[in-house]
Amino acid sequence: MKRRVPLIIVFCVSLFMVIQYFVPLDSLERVYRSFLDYTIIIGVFALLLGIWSLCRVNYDKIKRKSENWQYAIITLTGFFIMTIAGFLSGWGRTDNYLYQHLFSYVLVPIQATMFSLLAFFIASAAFRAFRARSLLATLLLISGLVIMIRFVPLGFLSEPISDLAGWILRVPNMAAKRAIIIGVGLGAVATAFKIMLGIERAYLGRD
Amino acid sequence: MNFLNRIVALDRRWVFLFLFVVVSMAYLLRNYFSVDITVTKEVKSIYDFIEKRNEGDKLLISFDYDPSSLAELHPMSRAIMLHCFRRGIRVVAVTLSQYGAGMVEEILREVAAEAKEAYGVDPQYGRDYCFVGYRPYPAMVILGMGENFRVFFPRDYYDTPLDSIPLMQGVRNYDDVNAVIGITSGTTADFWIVYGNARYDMPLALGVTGVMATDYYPYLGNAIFGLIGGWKGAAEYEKLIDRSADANAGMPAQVVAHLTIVLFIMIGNIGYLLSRKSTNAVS
Amino acid sequence: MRHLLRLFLILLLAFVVDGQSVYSQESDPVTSTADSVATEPVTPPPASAFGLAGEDMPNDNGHKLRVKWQYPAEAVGDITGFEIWRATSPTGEFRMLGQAPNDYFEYLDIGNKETPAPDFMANNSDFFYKVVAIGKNGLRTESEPGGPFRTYGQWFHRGKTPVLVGVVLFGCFTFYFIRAAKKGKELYVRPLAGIEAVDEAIGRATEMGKPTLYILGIGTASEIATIASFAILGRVAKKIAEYQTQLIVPCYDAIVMSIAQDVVRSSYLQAGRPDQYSDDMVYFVTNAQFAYVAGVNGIMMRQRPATNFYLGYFAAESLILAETGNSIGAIQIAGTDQITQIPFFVVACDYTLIGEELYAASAYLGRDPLLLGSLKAEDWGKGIVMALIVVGVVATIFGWDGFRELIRVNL
Amino acid sequence: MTTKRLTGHIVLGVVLLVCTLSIVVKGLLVTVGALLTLFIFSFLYKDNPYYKFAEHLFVGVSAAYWMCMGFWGTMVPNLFGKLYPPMVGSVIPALKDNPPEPFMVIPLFLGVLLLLRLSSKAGWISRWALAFIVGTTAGLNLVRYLRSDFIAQISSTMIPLYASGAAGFNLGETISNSVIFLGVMSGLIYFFFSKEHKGVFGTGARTGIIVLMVTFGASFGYTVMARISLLVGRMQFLFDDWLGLIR
Repeated sequence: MKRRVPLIIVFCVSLFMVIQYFVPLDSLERVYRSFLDYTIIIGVFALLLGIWSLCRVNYDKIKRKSENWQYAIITLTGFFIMTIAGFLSGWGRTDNYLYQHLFSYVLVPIQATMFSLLAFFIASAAFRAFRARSLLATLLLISGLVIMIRFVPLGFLSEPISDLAGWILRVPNMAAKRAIIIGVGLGAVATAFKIMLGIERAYLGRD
Repeated sequence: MNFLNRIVALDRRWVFLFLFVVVSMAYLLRNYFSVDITVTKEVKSIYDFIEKRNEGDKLLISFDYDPSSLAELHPMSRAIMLHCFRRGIRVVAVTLSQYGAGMVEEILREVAAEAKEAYGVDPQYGRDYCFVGYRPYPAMVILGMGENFRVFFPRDYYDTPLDSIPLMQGVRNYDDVNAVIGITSGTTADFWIVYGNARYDMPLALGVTGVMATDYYPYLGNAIFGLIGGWKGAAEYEKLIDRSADANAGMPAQVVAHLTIVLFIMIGNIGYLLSRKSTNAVS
Repeated sequence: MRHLLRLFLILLLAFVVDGQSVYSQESDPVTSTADSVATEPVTPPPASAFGLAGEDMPNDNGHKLRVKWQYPAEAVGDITGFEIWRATSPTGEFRMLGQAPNDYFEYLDIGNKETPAPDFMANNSDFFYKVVAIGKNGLRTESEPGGPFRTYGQWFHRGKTPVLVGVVLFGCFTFYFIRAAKKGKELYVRPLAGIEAVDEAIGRATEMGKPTLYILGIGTASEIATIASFAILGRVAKKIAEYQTQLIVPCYDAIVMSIAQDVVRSSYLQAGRPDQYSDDMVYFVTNAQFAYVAGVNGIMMRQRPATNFYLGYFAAESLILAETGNSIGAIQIAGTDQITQIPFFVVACDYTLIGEELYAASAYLGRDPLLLGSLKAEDWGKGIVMALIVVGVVATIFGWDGFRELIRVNL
Repeated sequence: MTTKRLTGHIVLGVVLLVCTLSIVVKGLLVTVGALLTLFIFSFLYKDNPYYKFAEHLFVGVSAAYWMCMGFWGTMVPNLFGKLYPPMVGSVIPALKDNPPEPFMVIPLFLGVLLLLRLSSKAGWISRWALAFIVGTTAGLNLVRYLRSDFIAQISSTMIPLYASGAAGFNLGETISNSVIFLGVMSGLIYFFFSKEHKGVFGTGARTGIIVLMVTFGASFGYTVMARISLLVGRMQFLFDDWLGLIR
């Protein structure tokens, strides 16, 4: 019961999803769309589990006074204020001052700044890893440099470099990406098969 | 030896600091810089394509991005449309991005005004450009437009029947526009290639974000005739139409940042090679 | 298990046979031409549209119909375009569907599939059409109602045949090699550096007395990469339980968190240390990409893991994570099927599983013959792909384009 | 140590001064946004209380944000609205008169099963809901990958190795096509799992990894531009919107 029922569910649902792809029947399509809807709704229920986990972990931190417990208070305060803000305007509306401004002046700037940290990390990663240690590392280094140098005005060299960069992007780049995509495609199909047939069931736990 | 080792294992925070200072200086002093931009073939071919058209020819431009990618894609949208208006090419605009419609309407009006100010042309809605709006399911819309634009867009954004718009009279599908330019920030670019070009074989060019660009280079020459990638592409286009704007303003920072990174890579490698030599000598 | 396999095979077979029988039935598209009486063109134009014909569109459930008509070429200049109207009976109420320009003589009627919609089009039923020519002088000339044109629903989407062939073929390979593996046939797999490093990496964390961080990426449970990552997490967690070190699994998605908790819990059970598991190891951070990254960065800086795993679906945050992990000196093993992020992992991590290698990792770690068998099937798949490409290239050199058409998917 | 501390105090003092000024001139909100921006940037130097503050705030607020989005955007219209349409009449009037859809109790039921996970005894039932999700995924992906990525990539690799255009034999194109062909083939060879990388096969795999590395370098190099754009975007916010240095 504990193990078999989930496996049967997986098999039936996935078989249905495969069949509906080939059979253009309205009834199947309707079920297909409802299935997708269901997964989204279940996802929201799962979010409650996530929230529960978030609150518990942070509450535990505060209770146990573990390291940096003060910051757990900030997380929980932020969470509850935003939640209240989300329900402040009444049924189905979030257009109040608090919610909108928390979004625009807290979420947006932090998010954009976190994202922009990438500019620094891409520089430090390049500095550290682009070293001519081996043939492969050297190839990585050279092709990276060729692409980056396109930006730097180099006079008469600019044109051949930009041509070479274009060729790298158009030819080897395409070949490698295709090989990866074909491999990923096969691997994904194999994994899907394994899940469908219950060979791969790590996701169900093992007890 | 000691010095070399220190360079090889330089604390990354020096890289961060240097980059920060250099980029902020370049940004603040952007007006005192002029960057010589090398125009690439993939951008030039779009420019040439538009340049070779006759007045009155038509382009379909699809703005498939939402406000979150606005900063990266608006500059190229502006540049292309300015070019079209200057040359008297008619523009049919569409968006396949859910949050794109308001933004596209705005940029169309802005660019029309800019073209009037800059080139003395006066693009009129309905005659020189029109905007048919947004429909969901990009793949289906792209397929449907290959049959007839009216399948998904019987009326334009302002609810006027397409046949009442002078520009759209006699424009059935991709056969009646000279090319399609998709300015996109997501998978819609793939849809344009797979469902648009592969199926209906219309000339297609793409404008994409910098991260996406490498994925679309492989299609150059077969599925797409031109490609504009991120700010650099937009700056090139601005240079081609001889009108420096947003993308060019960011270029000093870009060039300096690239130069910094390249420099650091060089220093790191020189240090690495020299230090390896000296360890070899010792051993 | 065997029964399950057999059942599946039978179902697949039945399905193929069924699909094909239907396939042959509807191979000739049903076309019926209405013998509509063409009223003589009134002078002055517009002239009446005539010769209405309807054609069912294939590969759907009968909600699409292509309507065609003719119009005298010399009169086309006098009209601005056509309107297309539809009704369920010749005398019934006609509804305007859309317009076509004056030099366009067909219209694809895509009806709505749901009943309450006004443009609903029932499948397997008859429809009547009317075309109205709109004169430049404002005169409207209606054609006689044409019809009945019937929409047919199909049971199999013919354009998808290559996909079906692919699925069946690949399924057969998988069965075959899994059976072979079960019978005890030794299957060789080449070593993967990233996999071989797993033991060493966990061992290092144990020696240093530091935790191991496992990131499942920012995919939902519906990404294949995430599912592959669960399988690896199971193996890793078991080793960690055996070595008795600490494991941290901060999650981005709540469903992923739920599944990961199950996986880790049962790994600890398998290792014989169920008491050491607690839900605090696998917890939810937040559902926003960069907030998650900020949180994980904090975990790295404060808990100082000695080993980081990044396996699953990753987007732009890949490099932020990998660089922060590198700055604390952790051994990093990464793997993703997201092509755009692989370069960043390759540059910033010690080991990277590229694309397909991520999916294969669980088979490598578990050495389960069933899973190894499917790797062999993948290789055969690749072999066939390579053969197809070679044949295709030869075919194009000789200008035989039919071969490419053969494997084309028409949606 | 003391000089470091002194520098710290000076930096803090300057920031505080600028903030006070900016609150007066530009208002509180922009200043908050700018401060949070600086807090995050401070992580580049090292982990510190300011970053910790911003990080924890961000985690809490974003979790609540997504919860509200999930509730108002999915739960209400897609579940409640379908089970009992009048419930959402005030929000989405169009839904009010739709007939209720009794089948929507299925996701409700599965969702509740999932919540049972919180109970230690009935927790195992929650796997039914997880199985439903995983099953949908597996089935969907089985065909999805074959369809979109796979077959299209194969057919577009079928290019003539010998290229000729209007001007006759085209050497450049021929070389490019051959490189593509060899690149794809050797890349695929690299991914073979059950064959030892030895002999001809080994050469193929080695070529494959070379092509992969060139590609990775190129992708990395190209992305620099996009990332710098993000940084310039933040500078725009800090210098123009907040400090108003330029305009």
